[in-house]
Amino acid sequence: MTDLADVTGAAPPPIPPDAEEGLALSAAIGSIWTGSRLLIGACSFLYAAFAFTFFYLRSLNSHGLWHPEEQHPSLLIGTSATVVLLGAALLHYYGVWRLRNGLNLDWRVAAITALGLGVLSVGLQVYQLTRLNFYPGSSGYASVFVGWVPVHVTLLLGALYWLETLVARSLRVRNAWRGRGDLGGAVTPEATRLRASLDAFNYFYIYLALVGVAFWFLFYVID
Amino acid sequence: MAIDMSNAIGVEVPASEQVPGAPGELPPDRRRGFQLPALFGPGLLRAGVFAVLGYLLGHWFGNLLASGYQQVTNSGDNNTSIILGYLGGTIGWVAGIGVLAYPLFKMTGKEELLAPQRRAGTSRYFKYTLDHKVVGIQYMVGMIVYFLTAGLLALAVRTELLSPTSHVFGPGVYIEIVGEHGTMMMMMMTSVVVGPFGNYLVPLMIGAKRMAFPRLEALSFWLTPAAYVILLSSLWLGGFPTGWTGYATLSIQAGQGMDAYVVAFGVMAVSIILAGFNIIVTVINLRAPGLTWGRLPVFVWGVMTTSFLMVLATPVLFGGLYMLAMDRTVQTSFFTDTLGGSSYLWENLFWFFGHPEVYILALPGFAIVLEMLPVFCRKPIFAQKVAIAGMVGVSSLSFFVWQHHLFDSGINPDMRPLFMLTTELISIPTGFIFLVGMGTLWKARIRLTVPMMFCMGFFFNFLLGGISGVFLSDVPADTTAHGSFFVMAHFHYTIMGGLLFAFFGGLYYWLPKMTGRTMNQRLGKWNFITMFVFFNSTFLPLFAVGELGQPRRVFEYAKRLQTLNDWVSISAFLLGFAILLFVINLVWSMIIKPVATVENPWHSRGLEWQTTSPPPPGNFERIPIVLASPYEYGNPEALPVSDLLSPGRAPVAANGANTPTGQATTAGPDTERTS
Amino acid sequence: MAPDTGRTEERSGRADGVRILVIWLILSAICMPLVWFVWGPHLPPGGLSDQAAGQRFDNKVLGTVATPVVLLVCTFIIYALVNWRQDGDDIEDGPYITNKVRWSGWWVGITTVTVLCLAVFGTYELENNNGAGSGSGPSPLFAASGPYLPVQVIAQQWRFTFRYPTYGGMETTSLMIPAGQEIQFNVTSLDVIHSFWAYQLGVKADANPGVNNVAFVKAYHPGKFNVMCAELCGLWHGAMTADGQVMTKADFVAWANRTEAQEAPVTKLLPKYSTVYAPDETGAGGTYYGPQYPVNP
Amino acid sequence: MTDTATSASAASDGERRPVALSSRPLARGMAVLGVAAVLTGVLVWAVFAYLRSSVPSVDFTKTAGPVNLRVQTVAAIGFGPHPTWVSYLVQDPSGKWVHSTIWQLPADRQINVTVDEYDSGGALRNSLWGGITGTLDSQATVNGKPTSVVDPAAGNGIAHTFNVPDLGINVPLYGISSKAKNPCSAAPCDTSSDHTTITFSFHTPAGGGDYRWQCFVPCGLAYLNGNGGPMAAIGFMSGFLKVVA
Repeated sequence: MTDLADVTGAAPPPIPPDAEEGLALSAAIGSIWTGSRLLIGACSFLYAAFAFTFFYLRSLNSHGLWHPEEQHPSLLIGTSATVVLLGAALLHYYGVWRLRNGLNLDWRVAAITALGLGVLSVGLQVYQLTRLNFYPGSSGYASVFVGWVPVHVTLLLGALYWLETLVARSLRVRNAWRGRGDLGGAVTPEATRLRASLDAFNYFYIYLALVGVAFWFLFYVID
Repeated sequence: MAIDMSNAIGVEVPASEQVPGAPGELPPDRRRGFQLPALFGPGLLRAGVFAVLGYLLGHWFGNLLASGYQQVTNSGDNNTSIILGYLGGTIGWVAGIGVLAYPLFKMTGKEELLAPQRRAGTSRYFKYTLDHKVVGIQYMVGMIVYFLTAGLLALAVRTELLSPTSHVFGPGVYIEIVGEHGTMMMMMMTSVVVGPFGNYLVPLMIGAKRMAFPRLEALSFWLTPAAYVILLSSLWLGGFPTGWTGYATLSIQAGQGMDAYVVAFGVMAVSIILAGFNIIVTVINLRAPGLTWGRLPVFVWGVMTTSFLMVLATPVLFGGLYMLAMDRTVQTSFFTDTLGGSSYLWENLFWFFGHPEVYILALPGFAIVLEMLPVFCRKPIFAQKVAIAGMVGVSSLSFFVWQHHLFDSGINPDMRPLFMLTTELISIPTGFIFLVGMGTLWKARIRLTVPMMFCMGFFFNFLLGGISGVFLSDVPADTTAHGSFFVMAHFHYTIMGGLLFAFFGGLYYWLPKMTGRTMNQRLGKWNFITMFVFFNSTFLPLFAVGELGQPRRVFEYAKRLQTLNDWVSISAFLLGFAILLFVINLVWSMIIKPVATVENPWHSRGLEWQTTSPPPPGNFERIPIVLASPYEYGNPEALPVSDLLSPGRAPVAANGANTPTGQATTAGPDTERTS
Repeated sequence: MAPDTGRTEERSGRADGVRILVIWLILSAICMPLVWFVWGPHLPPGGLSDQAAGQRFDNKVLGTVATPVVLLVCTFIIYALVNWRQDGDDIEDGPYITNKVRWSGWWVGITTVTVLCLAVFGTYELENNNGAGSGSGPSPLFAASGPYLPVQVIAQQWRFTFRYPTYGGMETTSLMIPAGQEIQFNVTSLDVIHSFWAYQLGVKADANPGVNNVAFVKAYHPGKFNVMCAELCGLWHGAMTADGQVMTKADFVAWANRTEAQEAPVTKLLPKYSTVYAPDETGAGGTYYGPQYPVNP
Repeated sequence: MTDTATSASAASDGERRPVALSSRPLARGMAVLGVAAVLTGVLVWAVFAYLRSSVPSVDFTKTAGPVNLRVQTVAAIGFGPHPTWVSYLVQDPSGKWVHSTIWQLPADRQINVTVDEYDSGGALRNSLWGGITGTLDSQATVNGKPTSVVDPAAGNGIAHTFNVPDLGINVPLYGISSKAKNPCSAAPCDTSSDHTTITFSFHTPAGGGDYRWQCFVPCGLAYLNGNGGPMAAIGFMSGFLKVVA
């Protein structure tokens, strides 16, 4: 990138082809980093649209129909889905930390568990949608709830797909990298890139879990 | 989305660049078993078939889900099946073109290390490809087609308005046409610069061999034809009555044509987000060594600030469209006040996107014009930092002005002074662009080539557009102007007079780069003159029409305004001919009788001109080291822009790009080179 | 180039600058009074009401301020295109000027001051009656100075009707108002978003379902005005117009009393006057939402 | 990229070296473009022809003297792309029922309208439209009884209205009972089905012009506010009186 930024004066020697490889690698890692943060930014605006909707309709309370008392999604299922997702994200975060310490197996177990828990969280949220005691248009609250859950579930499924590709890849290269530190320690460009992707995913998963917690507050505490 | 997040892995390394079998590296996975007969291979044919199948499947599923709804039985309109059909069709389309193969393949844990076969010839332009230059050309052709379609619809609008009382189309079809025109122009043209020029030129200008996420880039293009077809198909479902703003609750009341609006805009929103995302990541990470932020061309700055708006503002629109779709299918009540919703909600969500959107449409125009000015003034860009500050300022302020669209709506009336202030503040950074433009013109050595003419046209048009905006930002003056033809004239001045003039200028400027062929300059001059004259003759009277009391989107109007309206309509038809002149020039110069360009025809210092026209597959023989700003005209001490100009290369670029003061070189094709 | 080109550049630059300045000043001196004195009094939306006159004043001020800006840019560009061209095949570089901090500073300073002045001016105008013609929501900051006549504007697809709560709640299809009295328009909609635009009165207020959007006007003298819908509301948006008339106070009272008596049989059918009308009040709805919902708009 | 340049400029001049172009047969390019242009033209023509095609207008200007207009409103049209939509129909001068709402009328003439109303009634969104205006004597006869106001909340309620804003005409059409034993199921209905008959007369203006008319009952069932679907489509619940001078 800009390592050679301060070249001044006479033209420096051209970049040799093998240095280009290094440039490409650092660019790829940088891209994954930037991309994941940007993804979080874009998703935040999407979620913000729903948070805005929540507070806007709540403050307007048109025709007194923001949230009639009796309309409640199941607190038990909602809380479970949120907690499961948060747990999965934290577990994965922990797994990545262990991976940095060279404990590849720990990460694999954590990642596969996080994948399973993520699927469970999706399942719970979808199940909750089928168990509502109100119709989608019964109130402002009902609309925001019924509208938000599929969005969260879809983004979550995207994240789970990402995690699945990481796990699948790591399992496939396990034998080839064994003895050279495996995923956590191998110094090949591909391992570096895979770790970058893993870090990026880690942030995104935690982000989704935290969004889940935030909206849990909106839906069950503030309501 | 996450789909492409980890793919920066060496997929795009051109085969020639690959260093196989670095010690300890894994052997590349070969994609065996994926070879299908040509008919079923990825391509337009398969995409078309899949799209139809996807539509039918989605439609069937929607019917299955919703046929029991009372609402569906009574109205005969099943919105669920239409929306799912369109979504299925879109997925089928991108699957057919070959987008989904890699993400699915990735799920197995394999990694595709080989670049897909490089396809030569014209056929690659009809395929899913990872070459940013091919995507750029695809975007360019697509955008021109979308623009012409929407332009024809505009002529239909003006045809109806020839008479205040008798009707060519009638009120229903007229509103459909207005909606189609507006929506197509606003949503498709969002990518009019970022799509073609952003994708094609940004890697060339930053000295990169590729974009950061080539698959997302290709996907972002291949979504646009889907959005285009879906939007047009609305006409067969009775169109949508809401115009491009899609105000609820009219949009919930509307028939099935509205579903096409929702899905098409949603698909385009995804495309916009992906395109912007890719550009930002590319600019941040793939710049060549030595390309500091200070040396980054203004065009790249402009495209990048635009991209930030695209990535951050569009999700809000997407959320709004999704809520609209939910209201229309599963019957939530986001926008229905009697059930706890509010029609204000849509106005807020839509304009929170909508106002950044109009700057998404303005900023690339600034970028193109400021990029071309130094070349044709033979001077450094004046106060480059001010220019950048202007663009960054415009884009960040644009998030805080949206309620000026709602001054009369009754939303937060006590906030109006604030939004009046922010709106007027935004003219400060916009003024920077004029400062930079005028500073660059100061004592310049102007070559009045066709692109330069479009630049000058841009400044004039955008000046009027911007000044008229001040009337709209002032609440009392806005009371009359709001919702009238005045607004309509205002944003046509900024978007058509601004963005599209810049786009046309950009085409004349960069087509030689992109195709190796040069546009006919004589036709180009006539194209500019007619376009400039008839553009102003079309839209200048509309300011008056609006202030004299003609609301927007009406099929009938006061008889006293007929003369003005007829004048406008006739000018609009002539403007149509002016644009036809461009199409003729394009087809003639690019296809029928191509004239090869000389390399670097404009004698630009820009990095994009330091390679052949069109550039080879990897853009540059090697990654360049950037040594100086591209705008160092007239500086005898300036280094060449990059180390590519070392011995062994033809001297043309060096000579033209870095002419020492006073030294004369021969000019490019701007001096009448018709053969 | 000769070694002292820098100095000559500087000097000829100064000459160019002075020339542009002079041309610009002369043009502005000619055009600004023209805009203010000749064009200004004829600017829309006219002078039928206090609010319309206020808007015309704003248009006049903004037009006069905008004139020198347009002239400056146009003068500069035309001057540049005429004087700083290079023709022929030779390409010659211009002077190496990357920035002139003083210019940039002045530019930024002047534009900022202008813009802030305009914002202050706009705010002042808004808070002082001239903005009263635009819809200000259910609880407007602006308050009528004296007794005012409330008139409700009901928009529905695709007609405006007008209700006079002080005249027995009668409803009419054309809008009559007295001159010389403050009128409070209560604008609401029965279905989608419309916008009530009384062009010559300088009134525009969106009609939103379930919202009472208030605008004020005070007409100076009798005259006709047009009412139009300014927000796309569907099929007949373009034809959604109504006639309006400002009458003398005496004429108005006579008209209102006559109409109230005439319309009494129909007025009886109307729901009680209210700032908004929900569809379930009359039972008329489209049953878009199913029977499981409390109301069926 | 080794093809010979087609450009005439000298390739030997390094400084003005043209980019090599692949030579392509001109004829083929022209043919492709020609076909593309023709296809585009046909497509554009088809789209605009489709958009132009609208409801046919029924001509009543040929008859001398007062024009007798016989109209019916039905609960469901029963055919075409929207069989469930409510609609107006009109009997053309030859006595055939036509699904059209664009009626061409002579200027400055009395028009006697008879409406056979086959739809059940209900409430009005704005009860103002219960009053009868703009007709001769501001009256209409409902099932033979002269009436000047129809209460939407009483009896069967109002099924539709015939409202011409620019002529000041408003006639509410009293509905049939929602429990009617013999409702009409498909248009055109004949008078053996349950219906109400409303007659009224109005005078067309002397000058020509197009006067829009519409219904003000939220009868676009299952559309928000009842104003979508048939209410927002010419040919069903709104149309034009084309007055020909």
